[in-house]
Amino acid sequence: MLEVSGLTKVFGGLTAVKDLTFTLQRGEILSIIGPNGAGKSTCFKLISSFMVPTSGTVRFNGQDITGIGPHAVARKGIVRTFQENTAFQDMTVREAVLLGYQKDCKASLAGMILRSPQARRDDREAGAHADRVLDLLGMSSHAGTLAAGLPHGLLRNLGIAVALAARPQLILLDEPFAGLNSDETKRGVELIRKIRDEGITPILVEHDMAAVMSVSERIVVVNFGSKIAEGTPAEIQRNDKVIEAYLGSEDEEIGL
Amino acid sequence: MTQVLLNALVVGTTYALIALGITIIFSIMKVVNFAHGQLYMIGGFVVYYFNVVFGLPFWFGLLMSFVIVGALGIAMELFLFRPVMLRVKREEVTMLLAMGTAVFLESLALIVFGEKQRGVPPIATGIVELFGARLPTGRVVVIVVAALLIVALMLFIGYTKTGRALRAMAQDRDATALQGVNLKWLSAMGFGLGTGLAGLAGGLLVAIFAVHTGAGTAVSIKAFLMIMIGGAGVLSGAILGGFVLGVLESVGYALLPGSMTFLIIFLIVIGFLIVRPHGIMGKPWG
Amino acid sequence: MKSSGIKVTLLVRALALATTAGTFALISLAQANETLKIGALGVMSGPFAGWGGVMCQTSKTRAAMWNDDGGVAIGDKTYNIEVVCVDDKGDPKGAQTGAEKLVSEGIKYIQGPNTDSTAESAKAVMEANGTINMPYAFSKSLYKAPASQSILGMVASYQVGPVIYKWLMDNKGIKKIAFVCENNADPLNQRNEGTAAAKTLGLEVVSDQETYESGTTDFFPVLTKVIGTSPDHIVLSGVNPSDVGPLIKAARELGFTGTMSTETGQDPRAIFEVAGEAANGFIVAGGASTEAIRSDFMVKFIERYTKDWGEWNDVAGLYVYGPEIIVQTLQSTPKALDDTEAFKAALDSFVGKNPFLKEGGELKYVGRQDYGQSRQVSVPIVVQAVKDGAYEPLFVGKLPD
Amino acid sequence: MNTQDTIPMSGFAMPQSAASPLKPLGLGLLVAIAYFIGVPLLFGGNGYVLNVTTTMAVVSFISFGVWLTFAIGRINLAQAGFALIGSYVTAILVSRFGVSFWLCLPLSGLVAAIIGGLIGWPVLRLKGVYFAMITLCITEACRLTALSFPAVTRGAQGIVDLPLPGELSLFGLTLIPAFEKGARLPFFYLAGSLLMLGLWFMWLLDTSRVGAVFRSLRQNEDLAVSLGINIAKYRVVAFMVSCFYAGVGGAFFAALQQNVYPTSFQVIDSVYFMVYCFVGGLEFVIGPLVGALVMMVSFELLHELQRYQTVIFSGLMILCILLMPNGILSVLKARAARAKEASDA
Repeated sequence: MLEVSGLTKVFGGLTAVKDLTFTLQRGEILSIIGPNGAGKSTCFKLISSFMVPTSGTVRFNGQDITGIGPHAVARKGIVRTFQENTAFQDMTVREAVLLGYQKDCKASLAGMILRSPQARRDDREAGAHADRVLDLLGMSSHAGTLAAGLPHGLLRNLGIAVALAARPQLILLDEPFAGLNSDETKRGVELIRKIRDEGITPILVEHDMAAVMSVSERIVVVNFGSKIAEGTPAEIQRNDKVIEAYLGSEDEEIGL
Repeated sequence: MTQVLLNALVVGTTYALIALGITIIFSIMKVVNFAHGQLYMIGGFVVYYFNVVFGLPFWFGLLMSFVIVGALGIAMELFLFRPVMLRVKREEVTMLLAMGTAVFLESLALIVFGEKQRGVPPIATGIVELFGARLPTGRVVVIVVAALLIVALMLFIGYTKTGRALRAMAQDRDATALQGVNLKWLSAMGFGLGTGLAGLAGGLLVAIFAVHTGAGTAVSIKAFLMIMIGGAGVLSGAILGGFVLGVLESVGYALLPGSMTFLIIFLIVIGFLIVRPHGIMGKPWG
Repeated sequence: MKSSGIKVTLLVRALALATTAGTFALISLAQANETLKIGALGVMSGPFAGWGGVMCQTSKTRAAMWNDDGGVAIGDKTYNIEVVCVDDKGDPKGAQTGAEKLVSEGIKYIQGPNTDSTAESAKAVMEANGTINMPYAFSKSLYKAPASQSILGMVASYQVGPVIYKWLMDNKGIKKIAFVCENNADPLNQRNEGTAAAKTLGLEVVSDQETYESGTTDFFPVLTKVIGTSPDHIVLSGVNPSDVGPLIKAARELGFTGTMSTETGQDPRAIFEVAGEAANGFIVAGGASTEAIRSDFMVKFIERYTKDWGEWNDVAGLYVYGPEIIVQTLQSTPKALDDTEAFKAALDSFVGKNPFLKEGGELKYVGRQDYGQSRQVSVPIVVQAVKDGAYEPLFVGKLPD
Repeated sequence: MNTQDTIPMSGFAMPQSAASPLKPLGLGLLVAIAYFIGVPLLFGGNGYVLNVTTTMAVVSFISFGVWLTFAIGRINLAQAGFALIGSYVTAILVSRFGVSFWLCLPLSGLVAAIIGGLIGWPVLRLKGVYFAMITLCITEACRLTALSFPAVTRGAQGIVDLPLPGELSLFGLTLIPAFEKGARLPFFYLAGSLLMLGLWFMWLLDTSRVGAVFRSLRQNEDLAVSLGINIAKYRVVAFMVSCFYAGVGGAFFAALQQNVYPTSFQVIDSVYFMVYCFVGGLEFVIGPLVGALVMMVSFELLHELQRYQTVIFSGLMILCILLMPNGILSVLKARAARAKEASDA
């Protein structure tokens, strides 16, 4: 489904991502892990076209999507979420989720403004879809709450909900568990499985090792921008290179 | 041509001095001080009153222009900008507040100072001839003083404790607060320094130019041009921007028909910002 | 105790009586004098506040003098003059609103506005309501038919320019002339008119494309190029009072030794304060308050103005002609109080007295040559030179009929 | 109409419309009645009041554009420049080519919008203070362009003595009679119609999906683009609509004043358009109208202060920002919300 080959990004003299290659099958849960500053987030930005790679290609469903621009990538079916609590602060949960549907609206600009029949159909579909997404994430009761008033954990869910509303085939989750307590993390893991069961393939960039190990089916480990290991969670936990890479940082992170 | 380059040097130095104050306020408060030109104008009148009306020495008046306009700035920070910034939903409101202050100061100045243009007796007489170009001694004195002031400010910002704290605040307010620096005092202080510099520029330049109550807006617009060229919120950028504008203006007037000069300068600035959105030395903001 | 109580009562009664009498006196005074309102519409805030602000203050001062003398007799009644000032902010939208405001207050005679764009915008209101106004703007379409409501209150630059240039050719032998002005509508127009006039006179125009932006502080860059063309004379067309001093100073510092002039009224002390001795010899047209030619009445006016507003501004010597000629015309044609058509009909024949000049002279409406109808006040063309912060007159000319 | 049709509308309706005691339609109707019937009935013969109202209506019309660029998170100081463009388009077409004013009015908006689109495409990448400054440069550049090309614009001389709008007829049927000299009501009604149309369209836009997209751009462009929204396109659309409003407003003023000069619209006008939006409240479609109304009426009321007029006016403006930094309407809204809470409890 997704083929990343030879992806390289150089900032000034610094190589953030170096010759990264991996592929992803539809329906599998893949995580990219690595110590701080290893280039994981840059990798996400390159896939979602928020940055243009120095070299290398990203192919999606056989099509070359390298550097075609973030909104074009989203239209192909890849939607990312953001680190921290990125949201439309002054919108209610439902408004934000409705907005996620925007790229699938068929009405013209004038039609949207003047409420053409097509725009009304779009809105009805968007509404139905939004309700489904909110239901899936268990956020229906918060539909009318302003994003600025949501607690931390729900804000993270809102980010995922908005991304799901855009009906992606592939969702890039940037640190979905950061800052969550163990209960919330547990629910998050379940949620990711649920998403996959809906037919949406997730990729994670994550620090929380315990969660990664429990949710992932395959893991790619990067350090200093290069891939140092790839395999199932069990394989990764045994990999010497990975253990060595993590020794410099906090041991508990790897969850051994 | 020597005269043109010399003109550029004088104009550039004075512009750099004008740009410094506005950029300090922008870097620490993220406020675009639309009242900068009006404060410059008040600085000029302060010197005029001390020097001409009260008959005190010019240099004393200059000192007072820094003190009085600086104090005005501290008052503006304490009583206007701070309370508003605490409560607004949109940062842009501070810009509006600055605009309101500009109109207020200008119309108040018109009532207090009258409509006439004012000047002070020359601080130095005579003319220096340089390679066939003419440079009045008064201008030499002014640009030397302006250059000294710029250097002094750079040293202050770079090497004193307060200066370093200001720089730290410009980069990261919260982190600075964590280091036990009194942010309230510091931001009022920074604001006062910025407006004081505006007053100082106005006070110094009244020695070779003149001042009238309506001079502010045009000075502000030019100051904006400079900080945009140089990069908002960067001191060295402001100085560079001042010189670039000085050169563009002097060379433009020499080579182009007058009415085209500023049209072309504006178009260059627009084009330049499209290519380099954060000026020559600026960092992204927004 | 008792006697003092009676005394107090008496005192109170006396006071009450006095107050009542006073009130009656006031009422009877008010009954004797009706109020005639005159408008002043101009830019009184912002960078060009000097223009309209002085105009308003001038008219108010003149009105106060009339009122102190017991009012103005028009027809069989005596009127107190009330001046209503409106700030148009130099904005055409504001000029229209301001004109409508004055009209709505029943005002038929208005001084101002001060710029082409504001005067043109106020024109629509004046024409529609039959209100007379007296702009200090030179756009000819204001005064030429079919327009009929506006009367130019001063000498136009294109009228005085040739007079000055001719005098300079004859007396100073100038041959090459240069023009420099602000890059703004009014000054540019005046420059173009001036250039054309100079060419007609046979002068060589060596520089007429150089302009500076409003709010320029340093005039070295622009003047370097002008002086590089080595003119004998530099004209500062339509110059804003705030720029005159710095311009003269910069020109002298750049080594210019020829003569300089402007066609708009200026204050000599302000120029002298900024430019110092370099200002001496600078030629200005306008004003009628020059010491050598002013009447005792003008002196009184200057005193009053200084008392009311703190400091004399020579430009007031020009604006004062506005209310003066309006009132004198009304006195000669009382019917015009309500009927501006009668006012317009009187324009061709009206002849009044000029109280501001020592030699007196006529005050009338001219402009038939330039506009095809009498739509200009015959302000004397006083050409004068700055001398140590005052003016010395060079010559006094007359506008053509 | 079934109930389902109304659901999407409420989905994107501005939050305040639900909280406000007046529904938008009722509010619009109220404004319209006050304008079209109330003002002429009370002040029909007073040219001054009519002129203030007319000017206020079109100035707030132009300010709607600024409001829209605020909605996408940009501080727009170019509005006066585009109004000047609109004025010149109408003035040139009417005076040189005798084109009907009624054609010029939308055409001026269109030309301004097209120029705005061309300039906006690259310029809108800038944010914050840089965008504000660059748009300030655009306003100045427009004035200087008008001065520098006398062959087209008559430069400093301005274009004067423009004829009043003529008759508008369709197939021999007179829709709008020719404007008569000195008649103020035609301009008054035209201004009111523009205001109502402008307000209606802004409201439609703001409550539509497009309005939600615009608001999302202000709050987080990265998040919006990650959802597949072509932010560059929407930014330019918002800016073009804004310029259209400016162009039409400029054309109106050219006709009302019967002249245009390079100084007809200047930086200070841009500033005031922005001020009106702020004073009214940036969250509210009707904000620019409220702001313009309050500001312009208070300026006129302060006239009695004579030479203290401007200083008191600007002092009040500062006070207004100090006391109501989020605009007049936000205070009213908060009060309405409190009242509702009290009555609920």
